[in-house]
Amino acid sequence: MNPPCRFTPRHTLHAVLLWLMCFSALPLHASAQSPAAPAEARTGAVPAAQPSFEQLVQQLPGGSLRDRTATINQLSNQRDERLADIFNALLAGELLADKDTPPTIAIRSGEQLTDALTGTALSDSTGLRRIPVNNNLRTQLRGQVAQLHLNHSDTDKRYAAVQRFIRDGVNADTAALLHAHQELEESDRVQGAITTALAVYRLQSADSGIRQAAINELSGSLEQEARNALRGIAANDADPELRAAAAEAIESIQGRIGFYRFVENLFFGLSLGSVLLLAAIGLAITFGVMGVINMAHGELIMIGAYTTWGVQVLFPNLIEWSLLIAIPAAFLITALVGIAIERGVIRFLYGRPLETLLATFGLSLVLQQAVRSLFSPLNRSVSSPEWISGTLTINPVLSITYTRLYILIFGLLVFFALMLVMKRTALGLKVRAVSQNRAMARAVGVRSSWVDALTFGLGSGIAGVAGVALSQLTNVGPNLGQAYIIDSFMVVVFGGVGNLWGTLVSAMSLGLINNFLEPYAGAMLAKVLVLIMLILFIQKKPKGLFPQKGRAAAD
Amino acid sequence: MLTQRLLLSDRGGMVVLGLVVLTAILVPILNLVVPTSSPFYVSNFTVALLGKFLCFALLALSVDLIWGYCGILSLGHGAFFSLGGYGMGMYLMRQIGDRGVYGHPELMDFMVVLNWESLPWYWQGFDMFWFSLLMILLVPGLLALVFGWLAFRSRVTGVYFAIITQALTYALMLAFFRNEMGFGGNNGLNDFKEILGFDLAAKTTRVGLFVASAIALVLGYLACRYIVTSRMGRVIVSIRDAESRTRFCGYQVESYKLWLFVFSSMLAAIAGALYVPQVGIINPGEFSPLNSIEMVVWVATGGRGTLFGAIVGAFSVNYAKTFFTTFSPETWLFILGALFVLVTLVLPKGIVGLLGHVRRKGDKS
Amino acid sequence: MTPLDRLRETWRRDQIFDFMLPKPEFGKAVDTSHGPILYVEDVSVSFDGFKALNNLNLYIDDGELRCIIGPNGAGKTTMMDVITGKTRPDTGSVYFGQRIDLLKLPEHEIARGGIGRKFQKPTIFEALSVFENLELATASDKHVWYTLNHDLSAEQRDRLDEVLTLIGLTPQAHQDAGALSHGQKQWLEIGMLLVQNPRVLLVDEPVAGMTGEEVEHTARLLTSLAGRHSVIVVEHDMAFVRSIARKVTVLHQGSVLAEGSMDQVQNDPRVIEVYLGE
Amino acid sequence: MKLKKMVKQAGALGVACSMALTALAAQADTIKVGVLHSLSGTMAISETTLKDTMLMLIEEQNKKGGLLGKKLEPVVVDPASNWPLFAERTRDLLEQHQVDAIFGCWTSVSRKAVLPVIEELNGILFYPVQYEGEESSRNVFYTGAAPNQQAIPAVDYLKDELEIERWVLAGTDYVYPRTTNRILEAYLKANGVADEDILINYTPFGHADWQNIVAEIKRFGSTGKKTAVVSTINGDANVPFYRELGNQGVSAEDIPVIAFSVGEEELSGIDTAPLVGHMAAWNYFMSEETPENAAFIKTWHDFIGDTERVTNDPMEAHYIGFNMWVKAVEAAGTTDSDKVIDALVGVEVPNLTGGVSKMLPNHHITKPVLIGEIQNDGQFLTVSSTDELVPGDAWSDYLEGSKNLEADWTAPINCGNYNTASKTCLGAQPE
Repeated sequence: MNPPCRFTPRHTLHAVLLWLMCFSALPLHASAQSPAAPAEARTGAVPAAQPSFEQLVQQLPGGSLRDRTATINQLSNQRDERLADIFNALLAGELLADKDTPPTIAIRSGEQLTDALTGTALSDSTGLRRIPVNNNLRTQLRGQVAQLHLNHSDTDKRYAAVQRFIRDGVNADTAALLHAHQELEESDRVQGAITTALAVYRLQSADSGIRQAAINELSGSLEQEARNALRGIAANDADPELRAAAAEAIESIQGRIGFYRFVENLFFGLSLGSVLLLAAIGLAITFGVMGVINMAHGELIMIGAYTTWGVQVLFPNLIEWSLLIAIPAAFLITALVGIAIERGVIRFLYGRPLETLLATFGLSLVLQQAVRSLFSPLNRSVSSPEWISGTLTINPVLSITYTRLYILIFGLLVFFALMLVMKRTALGLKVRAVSQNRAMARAVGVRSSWVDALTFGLGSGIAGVAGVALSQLTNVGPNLGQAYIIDSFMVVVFGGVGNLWGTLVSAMSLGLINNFLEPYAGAMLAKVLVLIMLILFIQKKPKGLFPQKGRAAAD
Repeated sequence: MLTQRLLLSDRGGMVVLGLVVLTAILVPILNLVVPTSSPFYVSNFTVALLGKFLCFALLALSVDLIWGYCGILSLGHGAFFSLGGYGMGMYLMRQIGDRGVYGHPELMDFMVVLNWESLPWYWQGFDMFWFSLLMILLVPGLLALVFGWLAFRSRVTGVYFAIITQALTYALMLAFFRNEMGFGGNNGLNDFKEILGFDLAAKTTRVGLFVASAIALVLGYLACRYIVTSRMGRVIVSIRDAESRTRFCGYQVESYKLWLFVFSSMLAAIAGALYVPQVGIINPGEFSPLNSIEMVVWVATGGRGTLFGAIVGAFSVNYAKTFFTTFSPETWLFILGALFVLVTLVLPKGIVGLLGHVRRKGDKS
Repeated sequence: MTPLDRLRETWRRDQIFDFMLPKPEFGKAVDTSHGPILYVEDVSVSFDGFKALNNLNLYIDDGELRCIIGPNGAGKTTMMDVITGKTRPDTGSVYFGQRIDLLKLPEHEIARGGIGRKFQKPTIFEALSVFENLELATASDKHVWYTLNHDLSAEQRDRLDEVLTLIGLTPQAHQDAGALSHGQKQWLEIGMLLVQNPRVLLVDEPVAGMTGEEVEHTARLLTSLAGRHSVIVVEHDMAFVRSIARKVTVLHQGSVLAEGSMDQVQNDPRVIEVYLGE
Repeated sequence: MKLKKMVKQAGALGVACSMALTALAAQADTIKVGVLHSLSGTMAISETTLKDTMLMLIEEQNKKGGLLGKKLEPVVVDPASNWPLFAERTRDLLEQHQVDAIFGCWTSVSRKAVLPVIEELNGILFYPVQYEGEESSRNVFYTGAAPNQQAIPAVDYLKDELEIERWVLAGTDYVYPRTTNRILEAYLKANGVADEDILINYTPFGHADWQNIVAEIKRFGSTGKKTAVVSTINGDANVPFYRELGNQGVSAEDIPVIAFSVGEEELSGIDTAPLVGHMAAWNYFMSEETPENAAFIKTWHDFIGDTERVTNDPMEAHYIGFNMWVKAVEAAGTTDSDKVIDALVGVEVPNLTGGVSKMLPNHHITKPVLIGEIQNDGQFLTVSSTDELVPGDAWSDYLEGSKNLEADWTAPINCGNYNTASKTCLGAQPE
């Protein structure tokens, strides 16, 4: 709790805003002591005559960040329906101003500009520059906006608002406000949050009975503030059995948290696994089925990632769709590259896997340098569409990020699609025929050269698709491929060459192992340990988890 | 008899060896005796460069022995090379003594930065040259022994062997990057002062190292020659060509592979040990899988299965590298990459094979 | 067999652990006191489901020349694989003489022990010269250090030259083996068997792709070998088999269909059925 | 016998090449400046720009009529991100090309590799990147920030302005983060931060899977105390790190991240959306509104022919270093190393942020320290800057080993690591 807030005047809703204002003005007080605050003098003393809303808004662009803070505080006193839009715009960096006096303040939404004050549409954006905001301002603004969001139609917004209340600490006024709101709130999630908020508030009550009740209410809650509040009680409450009760409550909460943390780890592991799967699955075809050591596999992934970037550059206003466009595009491009490689180099090297290793490694170098020369050695910025970013909040301690979730699903989809191709389609049949007995397959009229090209194309194409997914997680740069090639080979070999299921299992298990080792061993050592474990395993079972049986595999 | 077997019987080898000996004699003279003004003066830079190439040539020999003759593609030789290097590096570090920036009598500077109290146990003994030499040979040898024993016993061959050796190198790289390992992390070991009491910055020391590398190369070559011309050598070749048949001839293929692997790993380690004092730094980057693959390409380019081919390859590729990275850096990777592809596609016997081919043509006409 | 069974095994009172057995000593003559030098009993091998050998029983007497015939997939090659240790059977036992359990030995020891094998398609070391091929095969200490430091002894060389003349490749002695004709390769491989001085020779289709008089030559060679060595010949070429055969065994679907002299076997209805088919 | 000829030719070529180089070095009617930045390999991503910067600066200087009446001639070599190669190339520059000064290196390890060669051949190296300190060589001039010019002011800002109470020190596992974090840890403890309020975490180069660590940071920051991340994460690992932060909903308001290795150039390769509001501490921002900076940016854009290209801190460092060198050479009236080295100490040149930087006796320079918040246009919004320039300190006062070490290359001390307690110069002195 922040000392100055105790002395704020009390008039219900109005007071809330004031209270928030002085809370958010706190950095000023803090810096008041520090010499490095020349602006302080001006901002400290609020002018006697309250300036009008318009004037305040027009003050926004001018002056230092500190002035801006003050201005916003004053603005928040004014109850004006334009406030929400202006604050939101400011927050999103969409609030513009030009250098005239008084300046035109404009809100940009997508393409069109509207005057923040008059609400009239503006034609030209010349001279309009963004009004910069820093963290303090953002924190402050979010506080304000949260206020305005408590009655927002979007549940998440309302939830966030309540969260904000809890975070900023609940007092009599906010409690009243929340009480008032709780009646009309229909979402359980928000309901729960509000209950917690109120309970946290009641923990401060003088009456130990009420505190007791509050503790009981909170003992189920996973909100971190609830925990902190309880800790406070457990540590220093006058009443010993309350302390005990609080401690107990914390215990029970910790237990549940432990479980959710495990679930979280599980998910992390699987999602890492899915990345490995995506990276390796193309290799499972080229290496596993065709016996080609394709060291350029990583670079094919890279090309896929660059395709995503290319798509976003070509269609800058289709960012939302860019991934969906990129997937087929990447597949085609890398597949073509793959076929070119197969026709140009690999087809001369069948049955000489070690040579393919060397040749394709050479190719990987060429591809890397080519990308460096074409797109410069700098990384390329690939932006994520709205729908893929953000988190799926299951409860305060367990939330799953959409990106990972989608990639996990995507990886599995690709896998099963590939399964289908290999098991059900004519191509798959021919591929398996050729891979088992080239001569025989030819004899029964399979155009093996054609099949080889297609198979390699397929494998490469999938690598490209993996690239699209990876572009959402990591850098898109010339070195992208290098990072994944060795892991991919490990996955394929571990899973058993020529066995797609094996690849799936090994990718997932490697992901999990790595993830459960990490907290104890640290990221670096974990990787090393996994590698060593793999090496030993391959020594033990050279053919991997699911070896191919039969005479053919005997030697 | 032996000379006949080791030298006279292969002319290419004699030529290459001759050239090596020639440089080993000429370069020191041209560097030390000839005045810097003279056009025949060989600069320290060139000495250092050639010295480096000599080490690489020795390394290439070790790769060729195991790959060219026994058909085992090891991508782990970068690791053995680096381990040897680290062994020598540790010795050189210990020689710094209290002349480190913090003037600590015993600890390396990076240990002082990490607030370590005492020297870790595995740094003990490296202040003695003989011990260091021993370790330079033993550590990689032991690693090769254990690793090879496991791998060959369970008949891990060809591609699988290549991949797990690569994994080994990779794992070692990551491990050595860790600062807790006590090998200086990413910075590795550097800022060496002297070796066996000789100032490393001195011209004569550098020339001495150069000559040492040349001698090492010659001896290494003769050793390899001895092996490949012995009956063991023929067994090895037959393992390469028809492993199971060799078994039915009553040879325990595994042990042959194992011993060869260990020997070649030690050869690589020696190369590393000579390399480090000449370049003045060893760091985990040397473990990177790329290096291991690159050395295979030296051999492939020179001509696998002929020892002098390996030397020729090491020299020519590295010479090209120096040349291009100086005059047109951008194109180097293209060239190297193209080299990989060309050699595997059209020059399976490498430069030497090409020359031999040309010569045979010449003889016919 | 499940781990539990394996455990039970060890509990059996009459259990004999490997380390208790005397290490087979090949230096001494193999104990053939009861006649047969090779016992193959109830051997079964299956590759995921497909039974390559099915309770195969086969006894080879010391010094006999045995021909083994049978349609493709009868399990001839698999049988050889089992004897030479390339394939481990699921069940059954293979004994060399009275004492030596071949199933417990790795290939190279079996080979050293005196069981030589010639493959279906000639596998010789093309990169080496004829002489070197024979040198490799020659019976002598085959440990790493020895081979590193010793060349062949005088008598081994003599034996080698002897074999060279026997297989008629003395003129090509220092050619690359890769350059030989098909028939010559076949002989070279037989030669490589001989220099091993094996007690048992397993010869897989020795005359495939040979010209008429090469075939005769080979026939003479093999017959001459019988007596000193036990020879097992697997062959399709009936004429050839008749020309050398004393005792013939017919394999079918991984087990012995018939056994006896050539004539008996040929008149055996089951055999006729198998060969002439439906 | 063709073989013999071929090998001979190769040898001859080699000798010829090296002779050609020596010959080339012989005619010295120009002043040669060595540029030692990786143009290929992993470091090319950062170092190529610095090569261009140097070429630009030299070109500009030549427009002004060169130096001492002679034209400046850049000699560019490519160490290919390979550390031993850095040493080799340095020897090449100093012996074959006889350059009078070298501007180069980025990573600490490359500098360490070059150090012995530079000292042996008594060259001059200007090192433009912020680094961990704990070093001062007579032949090296450190124009990048020392820890007390970047890390410590950054922490002060967080501590005083944002009232941070819990600290995550996350870094890539190599010497710069290790040392910096060690210094910060000591500093924080000295400022009464409890052990359990400091979380130190190291990750491998190019670490891509940050789920666990970010989750851990979240938990660490969920105790009610305000938490911040001080990131010394290097290059490629940053993108996945910030993305993960964004995805797990860690906003700059909840847990701000302040980075020491994320500049405009890095940002230009990142989708800045998840980064907005996070901070970086540098001695220069492209967004600084000073005439010098405006001019510099213009020259840069004209030179590189691309107005999209950004400028960053190490570029400014080279700008300062180069001007200092020019000034010193003019003052000394010669390019002779010893004279120039002596002349350099005390030289003052304007930096791009409106101040005047000075070369100190410890071969580090004075710089302003700026804290900036990342904006969604990939630029920084300066939220705090020191009033005076901060003098670079070679030896941190917060490390056991270097507490009482000082560097002073002026008489009478003339020592890179002078122990003020024992009044002795430790380690090997370059005589």
